[in-house]
Amino acid sequence: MNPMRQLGDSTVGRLPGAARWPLFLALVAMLPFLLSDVWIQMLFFVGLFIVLGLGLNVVVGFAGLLDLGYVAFFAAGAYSLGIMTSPGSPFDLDMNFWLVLPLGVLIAASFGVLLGLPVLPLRGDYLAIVTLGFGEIIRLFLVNREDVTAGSQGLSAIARPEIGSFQIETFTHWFYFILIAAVIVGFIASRLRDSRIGRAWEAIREDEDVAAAMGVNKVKYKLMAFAIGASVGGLGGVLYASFIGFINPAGFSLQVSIDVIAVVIIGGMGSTPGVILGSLVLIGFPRILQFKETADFLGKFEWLRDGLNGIVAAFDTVIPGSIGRLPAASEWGRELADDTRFIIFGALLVAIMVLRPEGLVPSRRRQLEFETEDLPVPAGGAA
Amino acid sequence: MPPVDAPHLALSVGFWSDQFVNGLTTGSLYALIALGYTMVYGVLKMINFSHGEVFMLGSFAGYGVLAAMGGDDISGVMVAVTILAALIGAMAVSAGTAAVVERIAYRPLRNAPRLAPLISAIGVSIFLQYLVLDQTDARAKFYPDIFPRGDFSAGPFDITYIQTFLIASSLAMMVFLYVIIQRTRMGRAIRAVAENPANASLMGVDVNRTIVMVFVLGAAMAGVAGVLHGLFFQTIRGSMGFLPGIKAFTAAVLGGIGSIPGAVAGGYALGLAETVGRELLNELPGVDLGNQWRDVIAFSLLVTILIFRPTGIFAERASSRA
Amino acid sequence: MAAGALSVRGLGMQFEGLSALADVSMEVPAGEIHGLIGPNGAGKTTFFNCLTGFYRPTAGELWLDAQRVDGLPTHVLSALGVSRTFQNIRLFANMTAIENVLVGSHIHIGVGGTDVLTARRPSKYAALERMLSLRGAPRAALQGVVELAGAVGRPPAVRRAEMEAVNTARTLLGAVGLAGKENALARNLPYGDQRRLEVARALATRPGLLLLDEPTAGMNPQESAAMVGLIRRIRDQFETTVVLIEHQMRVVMGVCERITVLDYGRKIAEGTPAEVQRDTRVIEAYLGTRAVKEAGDGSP
Amino acid sequence: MKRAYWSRLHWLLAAFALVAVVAAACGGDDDDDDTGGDGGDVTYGTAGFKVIEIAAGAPVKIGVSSVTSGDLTGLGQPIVDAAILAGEGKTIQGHPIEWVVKDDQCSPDGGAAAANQILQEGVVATVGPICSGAVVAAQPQYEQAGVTHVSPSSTAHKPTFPDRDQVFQTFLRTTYSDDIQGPAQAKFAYGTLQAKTAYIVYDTDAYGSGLRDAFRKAFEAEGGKIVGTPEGFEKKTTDFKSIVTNIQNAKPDLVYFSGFYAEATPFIKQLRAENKDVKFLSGDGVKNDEFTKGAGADAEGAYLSLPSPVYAGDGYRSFTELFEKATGLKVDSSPFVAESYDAATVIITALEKVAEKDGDKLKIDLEKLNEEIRKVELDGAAGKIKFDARGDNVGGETPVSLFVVKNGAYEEVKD
Repeated sequence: MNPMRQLGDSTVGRLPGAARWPLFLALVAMLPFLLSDVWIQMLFFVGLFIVLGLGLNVVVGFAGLLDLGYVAFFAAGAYSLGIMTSPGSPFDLDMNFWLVLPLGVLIAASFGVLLGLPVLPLRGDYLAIVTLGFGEIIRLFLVNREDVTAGSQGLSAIARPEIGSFQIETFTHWFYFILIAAVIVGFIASRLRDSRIGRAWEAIREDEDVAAAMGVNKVKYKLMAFAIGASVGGLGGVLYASFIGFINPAGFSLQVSIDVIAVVIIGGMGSTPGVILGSLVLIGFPRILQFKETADFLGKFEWLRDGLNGIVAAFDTVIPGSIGRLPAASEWGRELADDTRFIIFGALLVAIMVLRPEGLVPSRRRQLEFETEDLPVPAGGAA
Repeated sequence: MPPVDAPHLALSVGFWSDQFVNGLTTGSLYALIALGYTMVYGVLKMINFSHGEVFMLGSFAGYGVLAAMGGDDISGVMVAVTILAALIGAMAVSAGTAAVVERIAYRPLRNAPRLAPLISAIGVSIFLQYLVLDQTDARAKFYPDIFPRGDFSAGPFDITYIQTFLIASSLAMMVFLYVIIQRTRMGRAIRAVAENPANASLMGVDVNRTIVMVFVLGAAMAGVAGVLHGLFFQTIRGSMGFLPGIKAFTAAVLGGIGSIPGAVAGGYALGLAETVGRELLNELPGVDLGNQWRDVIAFSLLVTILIFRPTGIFAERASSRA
Repeated sequence: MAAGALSVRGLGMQFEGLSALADVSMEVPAGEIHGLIGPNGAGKTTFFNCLTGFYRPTAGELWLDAQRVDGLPTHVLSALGVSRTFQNIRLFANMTAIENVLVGSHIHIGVGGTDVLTARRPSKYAALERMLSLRGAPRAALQGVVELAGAVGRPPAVRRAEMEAVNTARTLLGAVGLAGKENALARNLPYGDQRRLEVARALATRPGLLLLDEPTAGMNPQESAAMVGLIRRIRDQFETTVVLIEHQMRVVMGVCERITVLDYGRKIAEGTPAEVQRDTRVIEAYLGTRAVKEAGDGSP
Repeated sequence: MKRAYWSRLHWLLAAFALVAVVAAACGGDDDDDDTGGDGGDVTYGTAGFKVIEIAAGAPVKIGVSSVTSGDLTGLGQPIVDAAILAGEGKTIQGHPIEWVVKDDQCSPDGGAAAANQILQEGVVATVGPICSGAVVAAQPQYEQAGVTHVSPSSTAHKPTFPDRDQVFQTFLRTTYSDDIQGPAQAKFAYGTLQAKTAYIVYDTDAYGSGLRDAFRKAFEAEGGKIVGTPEGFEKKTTDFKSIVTNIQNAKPDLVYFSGFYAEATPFIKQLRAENKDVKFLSGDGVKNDEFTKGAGADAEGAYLSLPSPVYAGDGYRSFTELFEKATGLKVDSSPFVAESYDAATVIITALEKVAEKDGDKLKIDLEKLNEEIRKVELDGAAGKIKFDARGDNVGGETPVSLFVVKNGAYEEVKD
């Protein structure tokens, strides 16, 4: 949390804190031994959105820039890999995954810089709308420049990574791959936050005029945040394209941007545990609802359904035909995961903003542990 | 898709005048919706992202009224009566929704950081859209085809009755709104709050009530736009709000957000840019933009304007950008 | 940074036809404590905003030592040694005291970041120029990458720079009397401490010219007296020129070596405290029709 | 020292960028065109066929991958219902049939996720996915698991002509691909309708752009000419005025619409408001009752094709009765339901032959099941069914039928 934690004087500070992450990661790394493929695949998507969320968190959480066009960078990464490796691509370059990975990240980053350069002097909501427009332009470009992107027909048989003769192929392999990516991105993000750069971002977020008066180059640091966010988006795109093996423009709609934003916001802006929780709730949970295990579990609540239907029936006799019956309890998960999911999702965004704008797991306010003879540290409320 | 027919089109006067009328028609709708954005922004400095959904609800409300009053079987004088009823119904539903949304999702956030209401608005937008999609099984609904067909000719211009009705009624609504803002007590209150809420409240203006009125007026305009959209294009569906919403926002920005005449001018400008503008681009050598690039034009315009002239192309004074 | 001399030549600032400053000229030699006084709305804060690049003056020139600086972006002015505090305290409320000061020392924590000094004064077509400035992009990008790599990799040089900055920040906090409050959130500090924290943050930029906007506003006489002492000490210890806006005449007369008086955006008098006190136009401006109102308001 | 280090890095980056640019430029001009429609030499990938054992009394599971949420529920749910109808009252050697329905959201990652969930439950075969995007994303998984999947509605070129070298052995479809419908439409337009020039309006999605390509190629091969710029539109578009004005200007003999009824309805209304004469031709995405109902008088005289023979056989009649009774929906208003019923029937028919009793257990060899499904020949609800080596349906002799709207109803056109 604090700029200096690893710097010299505070290794004694909080060992349990330092041990928390390795412990958590070790537990997560055991999951493939406990869960079936369906769950691991779900966890891959959760991991993917954690990566994307951590990237966007740099932009939204650290620097306070609302980016509604994050999907553009995700698409830049995915299509870099698609165009350069798919045999169906109009260029048919048949390049290696490991070569395209940095290239895709670089391309996405340059997209970020190119977009950021002119728009970053804009403030808050204007920036949000410009990025939203940019995201849509990119999608329309993917759809309509068929000579470059193969259009809506999409690109399939996209390259998968190999390490020597070992192919990353099964869901479990991919799970570890995305886990490593998330750890790297998380590490970079936390290092940046605890640096001079992170402080500059925070100052800009708090009051950008004053930050400038203190010598912080607003445009430069906003651009940096944007470029970092875009690179991570690009990384996510490359991984996604390779995992799924097939991409078409329909997968790069505004909805992706909104999902990632929601992951960041619902968990708590600026907070890494928040991103993890947000991704689990928004990306994992709707999928889990459709699982057989969930249906089996809910099936045990048939009695509850009978009871509720009894009440419904009572109403029905008063006003005939007014309300329908509840479906079988084992179907509840699926019903909820259908359209209701988005209705709940929308309501959740509003509720979070109104009731708990700092998110479910807010980033804990930095409490510096300098070894000074100390005033009691004021109770740190989150921003 | 590569160009097919190299020298683009043998263009006639009739072609351009037709495209001009198309642009005006679409532009009228953008303008009507843009009013809601611009008023809310003028007063709260907030982008009401859910405004497109309010427009969509208006369209469905109008459909409900028309269907209830006989649908395709309406004829004669009843056509005028039903359309009027549909317009009123749509205004009521849109305005009511906006008032409720304001109370629940925006008012508690009035002093929150700027991004909070925007995100809340996105939430409302998703909520309303999927609520309607769920209720309609995501199917399109078709407005009854009751409007008399035929057209007026004036010089090179051919304007169908419905286009005339659409342009005329949207202009009427805009004038009506302008009069309310400029000439009534409520309008003065709105302008006072837009200028400075704290001062307005000191001078005895009920700020909360005024803000609700702003939402209600803007939503009523969107409701009218919803019915006109239904009557003209005939297809409506739960997901119809997003694109006109974002384009109307573009129109509002184009005209200088916060300014009511600006929103109207911006609406027409965007409508024309998408139709006449695209064809003009196609006149350039080597350019061949199909209809699919239309949204790209709108979005590029949005991005460009926001970058180079965030006060709008019609705004003469630099003010409302905070 | 050594104290800087400020030279203002015919400065003017117009807002949509409203003239906030007109033809203001003044010279502040290096190392002077200079007062800027005048009734409410005289244009004092506007003057500061022009000096720090918050506004771009519509007329006139600003010179810092031998360099013309009007129209430069805020962060460049800061790098050139212009620093300020704010009338209505503007701290980074959710950061701790020491973090606030560390932001002040931002450009002095060494990794890259020298590009600020080469920035040009922008013309009317700022947006277009930003696009054209792409020529410098490779260098800027490289610098950015270096800086990012430094932050992520945290090599010894960066650690050292950070540690130095932290030590300096502690010293500064001590100097303004905030020792021991490093970890308090800025918004939780008492009012007087917030004012002092703003001064410490401004000092962290190592200014040659320090602009203090009503540093004693809202303070009781004892606190004010302490602030006066602090201002003198700052000038001597940190070798900086000080320009301060002040309403409390006792403070102004006690600490300032020379004073400039503004009224309705124009300079109406300049001189030593004694000279200014005798000036009829100053007396008129203060004791004229608006004197009653001034008194009623207290110091805003 | 520092300086030297950075300048070296600088060069490295520059070289890297150069490589990328050159690589991109080199790859630019070789264009592989595999659009040939021959089903000739086909090599299969390696499918991971297994033998599945089903315990006494346990159900035989069949997957259904379709859309059951969002914008396309109206398309996806009837397809699910129709597939399930095919198993009504049937058992596989006494074992009941259980349907494992999963929502693939019509998207690539949805398709892959649904495939995984379906496969986890130990299905022997799957109906779907119904969207080509989901099919292409899910094919590798089904192939790996050796589970045959029969799509009732994926008409794109790609599923049976994949980007990779080998064809997917486990994929089949009961509908006809765009490669059959497009040329038939072109032949009809140029020959029967005597249209020498055509104007193309298409949905920019996979279906619309795929069919557009098939039609355009065939129409130009026939000798016809595409006039004007092909105009694309996004789904949910309602404003076609500008396109209509361009059509008026280009004066084509025929307007070819490649898309769905939801957009075709406002389009034809806006077209007919300006132009009563130009011929209108479209495909299976438009031909249903919603279109004639929504467009009313303006739909009169519109030509529509279906990639299946005219529904007339006994299979169709019995299915119609069954479907309409079960769901309350009209068969004509829900595209691909008959194909879905057929896909399920094909699977069940083959299962009945392949399933072997092993004590009180049931053994199903997925490889044999695949072979058997490929061999199936059937008079289905949507016509004759027979698969070629790629998995395309080649059963119908005239697989594409054409209709004209007359008095609000579809009337078949014979050439």
